Amino acid sequence: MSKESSRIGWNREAMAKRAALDIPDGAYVNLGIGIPEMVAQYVPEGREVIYHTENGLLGMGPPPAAGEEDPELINAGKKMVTALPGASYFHHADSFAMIRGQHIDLCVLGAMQVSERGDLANWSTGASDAIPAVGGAMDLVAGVRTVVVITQHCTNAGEPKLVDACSYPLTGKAVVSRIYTDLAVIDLTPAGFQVVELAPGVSFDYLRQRTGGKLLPRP
Amino acid sequence: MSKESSRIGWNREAMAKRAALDIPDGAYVNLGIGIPEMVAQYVPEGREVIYHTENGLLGMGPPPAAGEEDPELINAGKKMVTALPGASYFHHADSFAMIRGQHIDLCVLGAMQVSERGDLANWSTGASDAIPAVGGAMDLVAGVRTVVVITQHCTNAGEPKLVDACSYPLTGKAVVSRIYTDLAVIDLTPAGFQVVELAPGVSFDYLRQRTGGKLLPRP
Amino acid sequence: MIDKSVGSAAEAVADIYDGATVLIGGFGEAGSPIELIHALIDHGARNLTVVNNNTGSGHVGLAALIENGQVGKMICSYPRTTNSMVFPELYCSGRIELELVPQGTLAERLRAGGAGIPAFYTATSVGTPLAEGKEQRSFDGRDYVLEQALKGDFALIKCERADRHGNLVYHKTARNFAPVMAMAARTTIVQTGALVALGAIDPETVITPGIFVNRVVTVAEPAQESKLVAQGRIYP
Amino acid sequence: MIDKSVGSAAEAVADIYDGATVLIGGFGEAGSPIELIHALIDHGARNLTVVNNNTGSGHVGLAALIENGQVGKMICSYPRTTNSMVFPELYCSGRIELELVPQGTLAERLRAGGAGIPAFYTATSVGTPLAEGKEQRSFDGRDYVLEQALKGDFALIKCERADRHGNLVYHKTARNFAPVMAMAARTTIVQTGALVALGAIDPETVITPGIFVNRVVTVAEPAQESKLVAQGRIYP
Repeated sequence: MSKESSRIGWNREAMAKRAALDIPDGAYVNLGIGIPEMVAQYVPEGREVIYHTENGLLGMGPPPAAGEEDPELINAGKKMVTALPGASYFHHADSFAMIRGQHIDLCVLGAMQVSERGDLANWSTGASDAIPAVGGAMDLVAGVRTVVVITQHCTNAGEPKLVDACSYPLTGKAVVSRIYTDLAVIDLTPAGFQVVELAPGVSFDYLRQRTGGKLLPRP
Repeated sequence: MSKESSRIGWNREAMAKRAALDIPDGAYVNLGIGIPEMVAQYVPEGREVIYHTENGLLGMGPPPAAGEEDPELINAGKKMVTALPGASYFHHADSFAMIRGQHIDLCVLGAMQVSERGDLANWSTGASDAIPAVGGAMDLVAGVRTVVVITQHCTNAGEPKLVDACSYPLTGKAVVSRIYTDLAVIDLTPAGFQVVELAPGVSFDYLRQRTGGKLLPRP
Repeated sequence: MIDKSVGSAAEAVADIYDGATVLIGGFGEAGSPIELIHALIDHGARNLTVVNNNTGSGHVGLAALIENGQVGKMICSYPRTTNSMVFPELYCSGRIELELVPQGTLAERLRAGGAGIPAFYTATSVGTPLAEGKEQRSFDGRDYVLEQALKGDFALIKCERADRHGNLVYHKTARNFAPVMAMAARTTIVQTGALVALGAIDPETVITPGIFVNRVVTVAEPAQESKLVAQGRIYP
Repeated sequence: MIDKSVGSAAEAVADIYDGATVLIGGFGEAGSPIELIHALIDHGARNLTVVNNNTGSGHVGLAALIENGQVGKMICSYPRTTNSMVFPELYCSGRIELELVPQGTLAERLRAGGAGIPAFYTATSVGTPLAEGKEQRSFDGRDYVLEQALKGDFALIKCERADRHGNLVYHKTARNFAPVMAMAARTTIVQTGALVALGAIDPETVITPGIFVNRVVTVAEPAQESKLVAQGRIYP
């Protein structure tokens, strides 16, 4: 936290809040693990958004109150959740039919790298000693209509996560539409990374120094 | 009826009864339209057989009592039926997953022709002016573990329905295991039509005169 | 707020356009969304491709839609049934096209269309005239044909109860093709016997989750096709 | 009479043979048939190929089966989770094989196995290392990989209520892979929280029809995996 607060730009909550602003009323949304999960609590009032979790629930609600926990009512991150009125349960093949069949409007995922063509790497560093684990990420990016990413702009080591080409193994090719980082909101366009909005105190040059690939200023 | 009663061999009820004898306890069975439908009422007491109808019901029961009819509780022949305790409803893709995935033990179908290799023709005469209609027959013969046929041994015109090769368009190739006719019970074997049982008063020669393809006497 | 309910069948089908592919639920009369079909007749969209297991009966519902000249092509498994006169007559005089599909393949092609599977292999129809012109391939020594996904621009289906999110439960064997058609259509239009409060349907028992549904219109007492046929009714 | 109930978990798994492919339900602990897995540990069948979304946690259930050296190969989407130590250690030392499959592809391969579909196309994994060595093909301008059906010799699953025909209903997100695994296995073995009278389950709400089920054993109060892990329990 001290590290984050010493930097300019948005903190995790503000990133989630910014992403939440873009979720339209009535959307069917799948949220990844980490900052993406936080998005749900910031969707502006008056919008009804339906959350899908790929382990078989549509209409997922917030974490349960104390004493109401059910270890068999969980989300894809295996955290306990609730089911809202209007929810439905279904099996895994039906759940991924919703994903693969392009019925989910939006998914919000974390990223290790995003290339200027919208390639996403978020499942493996490719290190030979790592246990590979992919979960539903490849299904989500291949199937969901709009895929956006929330991520710190740079790695802990200060390396850009927005790159000209991903060095890590891909999750999907040309799948990302928009990126929310601590420094900016950026769209993927045929011409490259297009700045949509800069976080308070962040200049285009500051951003460019921390971004791989082609970065375009706001028009 | 007068035509049937003037002939030797089994009548329709006796054919259905003979087929019913071979249905084991606990079997999952799909019955086609016509004589096959009659089989259910003749299954020997003490055997519990579960009937599948491809329009989405497992655990189909007999026709409803007067006043209990529901036009939305029907079988594949679009006749009103009932659902027994332990029944379940499901959609068409799930229903045909049961068929295609070889979960149904037995289906009993009518036939226009059966070849000595077990090819079945029961959906079209191939006449150019006929409206083609196939229903679930091709799915059933391709998917159900054991396919048997109940049919008159000859057409109304006296032509054999058991033939060396079908002249009508096929429903499936090498799919039939056993045939119940008014004259005999016949198995399909690599060597040809193998007589298992002759109806009372029917001789092998009588049967051979009315059968196309290779007919083998009881060993 | 999400509210998929609409005020009338006419409103529900108003944007169905000429040339659209329309998936229509029902196996015979069981599950046939007859009020939505009649609204489509009133609406008048033409040159439709219609997917249904059958072709209707008498002169109401699907048969009436065909009789009204709005259907250019039928995709079905069994186009002739009792009291089915309209389709056979048009077909025999070459005024309507037919794509005959085995019933299970039809259901699976719709499910594939809804599930993002562009094509799959099945043993159904191998060695028959319906496999002609289709790619074949062997897996583990058995032959299969390649079948393509089938999608609709619209689906018209009927259910027993629905809520404002479009969660649906069905009545007995009226369920049949409706769930896979709801999945396979870009716009799914439902007539329901009753619109119930959100939360009134147990989440364990929802058959079609609302994500597959776009519009819901209440038809509390739907007509029974066989009764209309027995009465000799003709629509419109 | 059809009565699929058996007296004990030991009896239910007694014929699982060395080298079998065993589909095990559950997403994390939700739906994990822990008593059946422990019975399989007692039984001792070895060189199993196990299909599960994960690889278990702690030293109970699936993790214990792996730790006991009974699993030669895991087919799963996410082999590392919180409290998952057993699989990573064996994997890193080359003592267990892993086939990594995207979660939706895993579910669909099982469904295909159960539905008699030998292979299907999906866009999932195209352009990634998991598509390497797989046949690719374009439909309507988009690339897809060909994926094969996945079947099991046995499935071990858990449900909430069952009847003697093997009709099943589940509890919330414990449903997950169980229905497709029940379809995909030659012999499906179920542990149920309660065995109820035939007819007690509304036919409209049955999730797994009995045709997909072979044996049902009642485990009225199944252990909760996370509690056992928190207690530091080790099986056997």
